[in-house]
Formats: sequence, C-alpha cells, structure tokens
Amino acid sequence: MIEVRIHGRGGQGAVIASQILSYACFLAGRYAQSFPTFGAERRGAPVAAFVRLDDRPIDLRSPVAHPDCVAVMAARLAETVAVTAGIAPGGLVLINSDQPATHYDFFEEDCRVVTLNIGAVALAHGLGSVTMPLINAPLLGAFARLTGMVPLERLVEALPRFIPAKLGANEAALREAWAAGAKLVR
Amino acid sequence: METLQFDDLIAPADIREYPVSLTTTEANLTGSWKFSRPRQAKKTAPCRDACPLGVDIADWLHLLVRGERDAALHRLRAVNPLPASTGRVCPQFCRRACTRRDHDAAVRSGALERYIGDYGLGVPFPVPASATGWSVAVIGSGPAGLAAAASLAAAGVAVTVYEREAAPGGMLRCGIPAYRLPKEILAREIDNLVISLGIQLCCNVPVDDRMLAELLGEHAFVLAAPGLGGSPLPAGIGAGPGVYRGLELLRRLAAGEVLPGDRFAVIGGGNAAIDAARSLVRHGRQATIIYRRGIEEMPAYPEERREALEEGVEIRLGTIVAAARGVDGGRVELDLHEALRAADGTVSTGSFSDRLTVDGLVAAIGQKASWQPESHKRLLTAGDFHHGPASVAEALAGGRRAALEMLRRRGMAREPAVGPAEIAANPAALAVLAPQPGVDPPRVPHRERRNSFREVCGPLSAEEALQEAARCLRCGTCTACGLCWFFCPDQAVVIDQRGVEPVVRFDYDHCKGCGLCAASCPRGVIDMEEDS
Amino acid sequence: MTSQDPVTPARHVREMLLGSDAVAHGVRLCRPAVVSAYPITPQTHIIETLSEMVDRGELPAEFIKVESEMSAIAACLGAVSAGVRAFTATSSQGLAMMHEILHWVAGARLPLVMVNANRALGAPWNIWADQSDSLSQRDTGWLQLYGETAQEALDGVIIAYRVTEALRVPVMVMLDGFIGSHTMEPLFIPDPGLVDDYLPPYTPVDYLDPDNPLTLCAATAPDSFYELKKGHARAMERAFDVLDKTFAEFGDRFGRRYAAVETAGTDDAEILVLSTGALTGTVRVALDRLRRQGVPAGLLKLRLVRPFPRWQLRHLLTGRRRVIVLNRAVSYGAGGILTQELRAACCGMADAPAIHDVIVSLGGKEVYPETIEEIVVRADELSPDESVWRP
Amino acid sequence: MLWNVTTAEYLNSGHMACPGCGASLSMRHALKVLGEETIVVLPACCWSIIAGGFPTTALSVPLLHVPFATAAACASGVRRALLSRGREEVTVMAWAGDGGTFDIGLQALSGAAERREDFLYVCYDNEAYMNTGIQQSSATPAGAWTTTTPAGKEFAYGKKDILEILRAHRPAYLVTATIACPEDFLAKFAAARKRRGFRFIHLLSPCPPGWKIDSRDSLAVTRLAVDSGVFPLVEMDDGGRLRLTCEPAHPVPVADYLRAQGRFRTVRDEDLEPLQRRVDERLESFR
Repeated sequence: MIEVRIHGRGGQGAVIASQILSYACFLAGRYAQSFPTFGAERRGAPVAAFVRLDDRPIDLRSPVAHPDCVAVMAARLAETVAVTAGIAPGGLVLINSDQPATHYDFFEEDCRVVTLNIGAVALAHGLGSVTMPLINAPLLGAFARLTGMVPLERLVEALPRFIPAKLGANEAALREAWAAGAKLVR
Repeated sequence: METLQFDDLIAPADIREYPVSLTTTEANLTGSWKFSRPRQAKKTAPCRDACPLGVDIADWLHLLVRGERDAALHRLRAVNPLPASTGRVCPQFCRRACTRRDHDAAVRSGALERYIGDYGLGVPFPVPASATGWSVAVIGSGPAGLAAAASLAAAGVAVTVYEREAAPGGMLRCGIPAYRLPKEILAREIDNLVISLGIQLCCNVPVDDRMLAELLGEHAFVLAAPGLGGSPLPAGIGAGPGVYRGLELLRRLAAGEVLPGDRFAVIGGGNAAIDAARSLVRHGRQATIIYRRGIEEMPAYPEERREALEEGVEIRLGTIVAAARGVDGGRVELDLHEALRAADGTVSTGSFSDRLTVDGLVAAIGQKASWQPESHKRLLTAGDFHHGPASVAEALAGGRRAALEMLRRRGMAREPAVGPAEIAANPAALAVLAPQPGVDPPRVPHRERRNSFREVCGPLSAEEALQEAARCLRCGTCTACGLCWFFCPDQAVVIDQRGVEPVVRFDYDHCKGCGLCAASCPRGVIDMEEDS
Repeated sequence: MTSQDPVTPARHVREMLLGSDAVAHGVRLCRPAVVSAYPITPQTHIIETLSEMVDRGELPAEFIKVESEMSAIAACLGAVSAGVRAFTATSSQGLAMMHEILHWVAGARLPLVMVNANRALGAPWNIWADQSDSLSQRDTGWLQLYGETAQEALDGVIIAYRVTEALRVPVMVMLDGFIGSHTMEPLFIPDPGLVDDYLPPYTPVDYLDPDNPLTLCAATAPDSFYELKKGHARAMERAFDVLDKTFAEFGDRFGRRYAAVETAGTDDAEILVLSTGALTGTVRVALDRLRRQGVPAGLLKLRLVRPFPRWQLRHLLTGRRRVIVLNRAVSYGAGGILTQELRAACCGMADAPAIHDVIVSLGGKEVYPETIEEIVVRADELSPDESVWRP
Repeated sequence: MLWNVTTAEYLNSGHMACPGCGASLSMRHALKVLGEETIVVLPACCWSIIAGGFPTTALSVPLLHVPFATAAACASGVRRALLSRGREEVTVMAWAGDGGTFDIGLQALSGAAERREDFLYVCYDNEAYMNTGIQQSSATPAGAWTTTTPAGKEFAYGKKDILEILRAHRPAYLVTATIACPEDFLAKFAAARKRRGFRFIHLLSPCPPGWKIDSRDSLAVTRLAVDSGVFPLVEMDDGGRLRLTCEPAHPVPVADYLRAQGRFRTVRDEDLEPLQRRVDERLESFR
C-alpha cells in the first residue's frame, strides 16, 4: 500500500488534488482511497488530504500517519507545518518552491526532498493569479511522475471530472510538470 | 398483517396494526353532555302582537310573496276591512315592533297594506255563505262601526249603519286631511265594502235616545260607535272669534272654507295638531305648533312630525299657552310660559317667556263624548266613543271585538283572533344577514306639498311590493331558513320540509345543548329548555 | 479478514465516489417522489448532489428545501402519509431536532428512509464522527442500519426501502461523518433496471386519499395505544426475519451479501472485537496484524442496532473468552451504549464471555490500528466492570 | 339553501368539541366550501381531540394528525406528494390553533410561506392554549385572563400581529374571517379554494370555556369583536395592503366586546381608552 499526504492551504485544492490522484489510480485499475483532514473549510488555513493506493480493497480509515510520499503545495507550509511528520524512511517530499532542495535540510526525518516551482508552471499556462496560482494539475503531474503511482494518461483522464474549467491549460501544465518531474527522478 | 382486538363497536376489518381511523364518531352519543335542549315553538310575531287588531301581517305578506294576491287580500280584509285607508293612516304599531327595525329597516307594512288595499278597491268581499236571519244596527260609520258591520255581514248578519253626516267614514273622512287619505279612496273603499257585503248604509240620520230605543226593538243588537264631539278649550282660553277647535278647523278647511288671517297657532302635540298645522300651510297660512313637552314625546307619528317641519310648520316645544285674549281686528294675543317639568314627568306652568299675536288659535287637545245613551244589555259600544280618542287601528279592533261578542252571544263562536301566547323576538340573530333596507314609497317633495292637498305618499309598484314583502321574516313561524342548521356545530339540526309547515327536528343523541340554534333563529322559534 | 471485494456482476457501473455521493446515487435509484432536507455538516454533500440530480432531471422528485430539520422530516411525514416514497438526510444536532418527529413517523408506522451522517452532539461544538446522535434515537422506533463503506451506504438505502415498505417501520441508514461521508473510494453503482426489479414502484396502503378517506394518528386511549405499541414491537421482532430475507435477495441479485451481524475471523477466535461503522475497516487491519502475531481475535461488525440482534450475538458469543466493545457513543454514568446493549443481550447467558467496555473515539478522535491492537493485547489487564477511556 | 351551502357534511356528529365551539363549526363550513377533494393536516390543538379518538374520526375527508410545530411542513409534504401523484386538484389544508401558528409552528409556517407552498393554512385562533386548559399564547389579547395570566395579560404585550408577519411573506392569499360572519367566511374560503400558492386564513374562533361566555353567546360575542374593530375582516390586495372586506355592520365600542366576556373581568375602565384608540387606529389603517 502506498500512503500519500498532501499539505496545502484552504482554497488551494489539496482535497481536489487527493481526489484526482485517487481517481486516476482507480482508473488505472487499482484500489484507492482519498479523504481530507476533516473540518470546517477556511480559506488560507493549513489543510491536509490523504490518498491510499493498493492492489487490494483498502479497509484502513485512520488518518495517514506514516506517508510514503508527501506533497507540499505552498513553500511556506514546509517551514510552519510538520510536513515530514511520520514519513516513512527515505520517503519523498515534493515541495512547490523556487528554492533548491537543500533549503530544506532542516527536516529531521529521513526523507528525499524534491522542489519544483510548480506555481510558475501554473502561471505560465494562465492558471490562477500570482496571489493564488491554481497548481493542482501541475502538482499532480510532477508528483505522479516522481512517485510512479499512476500513468500519465490516467491522470489526464481523471482531470475533467474535477477541473472542468480551462481543461486544455490544466492538461498542458500537467504534462509539462510530468516532464519536469522526469528530470528530477534520480 | 395480523389484526388486533378492540371494542366490539368496531369491525375487526377496520383495525390495523397502525393508527388508522375509519369509523365515524357518530357512535359517540355526545348528546349526553347537554344541560339544556332546544325545542321548536310556534309563536306570535311581535308585529301581530303590537297590532290592536291582531292582524297576522306575516301571514298575508307571505301569501303576497307567494303570488297569491287575492288570498292575501281576503286574509287581511277578514280582520281589517279598510286596508286601503289604514295602509295610509294607521300609526303602524307593527313597524315599531318589527324585528328588522334596528337591523336595517322595519318592514313597510303600511305601504304594503295600502298596496293590497288599493288592489282590493276593485275586488268585492266574498258573499256570506248564508244569512243568519237576525240583524244589527250600527250607529256611526267610522272605522269602529264599519269594522263591526263588515265582520257581522261576513257572518251573514243583516246590518244597517246609521251615519249623521252626509257621507260615511267618520274620523277617517273628517278628521284626516286629504293629503294623507284622499277622500276618493276612502269613498271607494267604503262603497266596495257596503255594496259587496250588502250592508245598509243610511246617511244624514243622527240617532237620538228615542231612535235608539226603536233600533233596540228592531234588531238583535245595536252597536253605538258614533265617535266623540269637539275638542275642549284649554284652561284660560275662552271661545271667541279666531279660536277654533282642531276637528272643526279640519272639517271647515276640508269643506273648502277660507279662514281669515295669515298666522295661526296650534296647541297640542298629537296628530290632530299636526294635521291642523299642515292643512293651514296648504292654505297658504303660517302655522306654529305649541307643545308643552319635548319633540320625542309628541304623540303624533314621527313621520308626520318630520313632514310638518319640512313643509315649514314651526314647532315651539316646552311651551304652555297660559292665556289668550281677543285683541283688535279679531286677532288673538297669547301669553307663552315655560313648561316646568317635575321629576314624575308632569308639567306645570312656569314663568312668562313670550307674547304672540296670531290671527287664529287652534286647540287640538283631545275630544269628549257628546252623547250618553242609557245602557242596555243588547247595546254595545265601540271606537273612540267606547274608549276615548285612539288610533284608527284601535277603533277597528273595538268594532271587530264588539261584532265577535255579538256572534258569540248568538252561539256563533269564532276562533280567537290572537296567535300563541309567546312572542317571537330575537333581533340579535339578524346580525349574520346582510342589511337589506328595502324600498321607501315615493313622496311628493315638500315644496310641492305646501300648496296642495295631493297625497303626500305615493304607492309601491307591484315589484317593489313583492320585494318589500319578502323582507318580512315571518317571526314566530319556522320558514326553514336554515340558520339553526347552519350554526349547529354538531349537525344535530334537521329541517323537515315534507309537511305544510317546516318542522325542526333535533338529534338529541348528538345535540350538546349549546343553544346556538336558538341564538341564531331570527324568528325566535327555538327555545332552550332544561334537559331532563 | 478484508471487507468484500465485490465480484463485478453484469449491469453495474464501477465508480469512485464520496460516501455522500454514494448515498445520493442510492437514493436516485430508489426513485423517491419527495426529498426534503436541511443542510448540516457532514451531510451537506448528500443533499447538494441530490439537488443537482433533481435539477438535471436524473431524479424526478419534488425537493423541498425546508427551513429546519424538524420541517425536513415533517415534510417527509406528510409526503409518505399522502402515499409516496420520500427521503431525508441529516446529522447530529439536526437529528436531535427531529427527535419528536422520529417518534411520530415510527408511531404512525410510515415507511420512510433517512440517512444520518454520524456526528457528535454539542456542547461544545464538534462536527466529527461520533454515534451519539443516532444511538440517542434508538428508542424512537426506527430500524437502524450502520454501514462501513460507501458501498454499504448506497446498498443500505436500497435495502432500507425494501424493509421499510415491507414492515411499515421507518429505517435510518448511518454512515460516519467525514470518515464515511467524505472519503472517496471505489464502489459499484447498480443498474437502475436491476434496482427497479428489486424495489418495485411504491404501492401505498392506507394513505391520505380523497377517494378513500381515512384519518391517521388520531388521539388514542390507553388500551388501544398499548395494542398499537405492541404491534409496533412485534413488527420490530419480524424485522430480523424480513431483513435476513431482504439481505439474501439482495445478495442473489446484486452479488453483495450482508447480515445484521457480520463476522470475520471468528471461527477460532477467543477474543471478539465488536465494532460498527467506518471504524470497522481500521479494526480489520488491526485484527489482521494480531492474528499474524498469533492472537486469536475475531471481528463482530454490527450492522443492525435496532432491533438489536441479541439472539445472533448470543450465538456468536457462545464459548468465547472475552468480547471487546468499541464505542463511539456514551451514556454518561452507564458507559458505552453498545456495551450496554450487548450486556443486556447476554443477560442470563450461562457461559457469557467477559464484556469489555471501551470508549474508543468520540467527536472524531482518530483511531489507528495500533490503538485497537493495544486494547486487544492488554485486554487481560482490563476489568470487565470498568469503562476504558483511551489515554 | 342558505348562502348556497351544500347539505353534504364532512364533519361527523359525535365529535369531541365543547358545546358552542367555534372551531368545530368553522371546520364544518370550511369543508363544505372546500369539498371532498380536501386533505386536512392537523397539528396538536383542540382539534386533535375534537377529531375523535382512534379508531374513530370526525371527518369524512382524509386527515393527518401531526406534531405540534409541523403543520406547515407536513402540509408541504402532502402537497408535493399529491403533485407527484398527479392530484393537483386536491386542496391541502393545514388547520392549526393559535399556539401551533403564532408560537411553536411559526418557523415552519414562515418556511412554507417563503417557499410559496401550494396549500391553504388556516389558523383558528381562540386566543390561548385552550386544549391544555387555557394558558396564555402570543395570540392572547392584552387584558385577557388565562391560567398563566391570572391578573390578565400585560397591556405592554398584547397580541402578536400575525397578519403583518404573514403579509411580509407576500402570500398568494391572506385574509381574516370568522364563522360568526358567515357570508364573508364562505366567500373567503371559496376564494382561497380557487387560488394557487400559499394561502392563509386567520379565523377568530370563539371558545366558550376559555372566554368565559355562555355557549349560546359564542357567535354573538365574536360578532362584537368584528363590530368593535378588535377583529377586522380584511383581505390583502394585489398591492400587498390589507383592506377591510366588511365595515363593522353595527359599530360598538371595544368595551362592549370586552365586557361581554368573563376573561376580561380584570380590565379596568381606565385601560379601555388607550385600547379603543389602538383598535381605532388599526381599523382606520385598513380603510
């Protein structure tokens, strides 16, 4: 089973991102589950969402305490929220950041940090604004490539159900980030 | 689904395992809750009770509404032989008692009586079935005499009426001005009466004591209904030039006599005073009525009073003529004093208030009998002669009563003329009915009235008459109007209309005795009595 | 010990849905004529999705957007009384507000289905999973079905209509707030034709019809009232049988088999863990790990709480050493509500196991497999006479 | 027949209303106008008892007893069910007392009015909780004795203006009526029957025990309420204004109405003048 945690801010779409990812896994013929940290939604406040992926039906419903991979949708969150808490040894942390990965050497956990300026990818495709780039699609593109959870085409297929607007731009951003992710794979 | 067991009252098939009710509550005999129960009663209408003649007004109006005009006429004339006349001049005690009075307007029984009476001018009275073989002499052809004559003649009695004047009618002819009762109408009505009933009418025949003795010899009974003599003069006023008695004045004016002078004072508050004043106005004179009490206390009919004021008659209230003196030029000088009212309502002469000089002074303050025959067991009396000055209705009633007494004495007992003892009255119940003020007969405008003896009040059209007659509630009689049924919260009222008259039946098994049926019956025919 | 891996029968659509949306699809397939609801977290997705279905014409129902939960259930009361299939959904405070009407609907013996997204009751405010809301309503006369997964929520709605219309006892279908309602997972959406065959159009009996007038729920004297309540109680007893048959028929037609009490790994288990709702999935994981460590533990998953399947439970408990009851609702001063229920069911049982009362979670407090494992492993140290609250 | 009232009865004898009850009489005639294609929804109120104990019923039209606060919501459900069954011609009538309307049922009432639910809501207002033994409701008028206002309801409070509350919802039909003024009553029910949308009829309904009057005077006293202007017969016009449908036929002072009832026994003479002024002003506003 692969367990994923996505950190974001209220309104950024962490929950949608978790749903797209799990749905793409479902389309790929696997068992998946996504759920948010539950609570009242407040714009800007830190939120988290989870995805579980397995080849068998998933019974477990507790919050993801030991993620295999973590996605961080806002660079600042990596400094204020314990994004690596409980991460499996050597687990992947993708941070939407214009800083190099070494910037995050302060993480105490044993993990592999990867940074990518996903916001810039989103803005380059006209998704959102400088104050709130809509980074769901490119984030998932990079994250899926880095984790190998789901093939690119399933992710593209999953997109329209959740992001019906600006589909072309989202798909293009997703593919660009996927390609960028490929370069980051060590 | 299995059925459950309940009372044997309910068919088991109606019982479910869940709360479904299919059985009517009629099985609950809620009638056992009541303390009192309604009953239907036949009662006398208040108008009939108020009518000295006891005319069952609702009865003949109902016939009229049903389109049975002849039946209505005969039903009415069986009690009142002069409806065309009384319809014009009767004070209508009935209207004052009418249940509708405060709701919208009392039923215009007078106008309707006149309507049916006018129709009856050309309809003969039914010929009596058979002659009795005995006879009656009636002295006086006023309303009392004619009522007695009509009742007797209708029963087959041979009647001869003696009238001292040249024409019949008594007070109806000489006491009531033509603008209220045209002479021609009166004449036609009496003609129809005496001719169709075969009454012998002898005019210009005054009856004295000697003749009375003869009449007693010839007839089974004699009825003395000669009316009264002239009005007395008030204290402090002597006879003299320019001083008239009310009736005498009316008679002279009616005969076309032109009285000297412009300004007249009339003492009194009754109809005679009003009649005198209004007749004077019609002769181009100024008339001032001087009355010792307030306007509401005047015995004259309110309508007459109002019309008099409209026509320009002046009324001085609370005033007493303490003295009258003849002065130069045949004029009369009056000392007017304030009337002092005692706590008991009596009036005495107070301080001087004014002096008035008039060309004529009319005393219209009551009449006195001018003949005192010796009593005899077959001599009966009626009318004003019997009871003093009163209304035409009371005179008619007296005449009729005397006739019935004669018939009774000869073994021809007649059913009583009055209805059941209880009087129906529940005007409060009318509140649910929309007011329906009805039609007033046309009236001559007062400017035109002032110079004419033309009849002031016009007739109702046939349509108006039907409409107005339909307003009669028929108090005391169930008409199946349905209000009791409507207002019963327990559906315990059933109106059975199969018989001649509707019968209200009560479902005492369900009637809770609330009394809303009784409270809502405008005819007052439902009473609540203790439930036993 | 995993939950069913549904075999894919023909005429199903495999989908990935939120638990709430699964409920909405279940409702859509049952074709209620009237839906009435008031929004409350975490039930809102259900009525939002139903609103969209109505707007799009996928669900040709009258949707009454009322001003309170009391009116939501009251509108259903009216609709069902007037002879149609109706639906409502709520949660927590909303369910509590409905309390009076829940009694009325049940006492009227109206066939009605509602879904409750289990959530804590205040004060203080808390919007997370907790069964205090529905378990507080267990004496209202409704049949109560609890589900573990989105699939069970969807299937539960369909089964509930069959049961309620057969018994004239209303059915409350529970899914956990957030854990159940907001989790997206794969499931099968049955083909509408298949559901139509299983659940034919509603044929009302004894309803408000001017052609056959009758009065419903009139004031009732003590004797009659007693009889009616006896009838209601009997219907609840019949519910076991009706539910078994309904589950069986559902299994035959749809390929998913359910039971009032479902078990896993119980054959040789000395220790049983009793759980309800979405928590059960996490319990399965914990028990799997324990069994691999040689701990003889098995799962009892309670789907039916009213009527309480006491005879099945007694049978399943026979010969066991201990049973640990995981509660997400407390009766203060008496312990976990399900524990009391189970103790009452076992009363007088000769060889009853020790019954351990554990208050495992309230107001959404997270439960990890490790939590369960620890409770089971340390059960020997626990006194059956005390309620255990996790540290 | 009188006022063209049908002889068909939809209220059975043997119902459990007190003698002279305005609510039972009102129901009888309301149903005569509305006819057999009517479904009645009834929350807790006197009528819960009047309607007869299980398994009997006082109505020969369908009747649903519902909890106190839910008349308007249940009626909404019944109406929607009828819509889906294609029985739009059936009239749904919620029939509630003042407690179920002015107080506990107000929220559901407001909700149904806001949704423009297509049914007729009738409040038979007897101005207190009569079914439970005469306790004050917000419909109880100033000065009235109840068991919970032993000295008379405070003049500072008075009666809640339900008409204004309903008027603010702009219902399809809004009138007052009383069976004591039958022609107006019948006409308004007939009009309400023809309308579509949310309709509200406020009935003043006499309660002989609660008003402390003789049962046979119940309608006469109620007419005094109309004639004194205490209960004006009004109708909302197209512009949303309330207008008199009947001028008081025989105007009387408010004192006449109050003094006819035992429940106003504690009202002092000096209280009458401000009361009269308030009534006059309100009446004038409807002209």
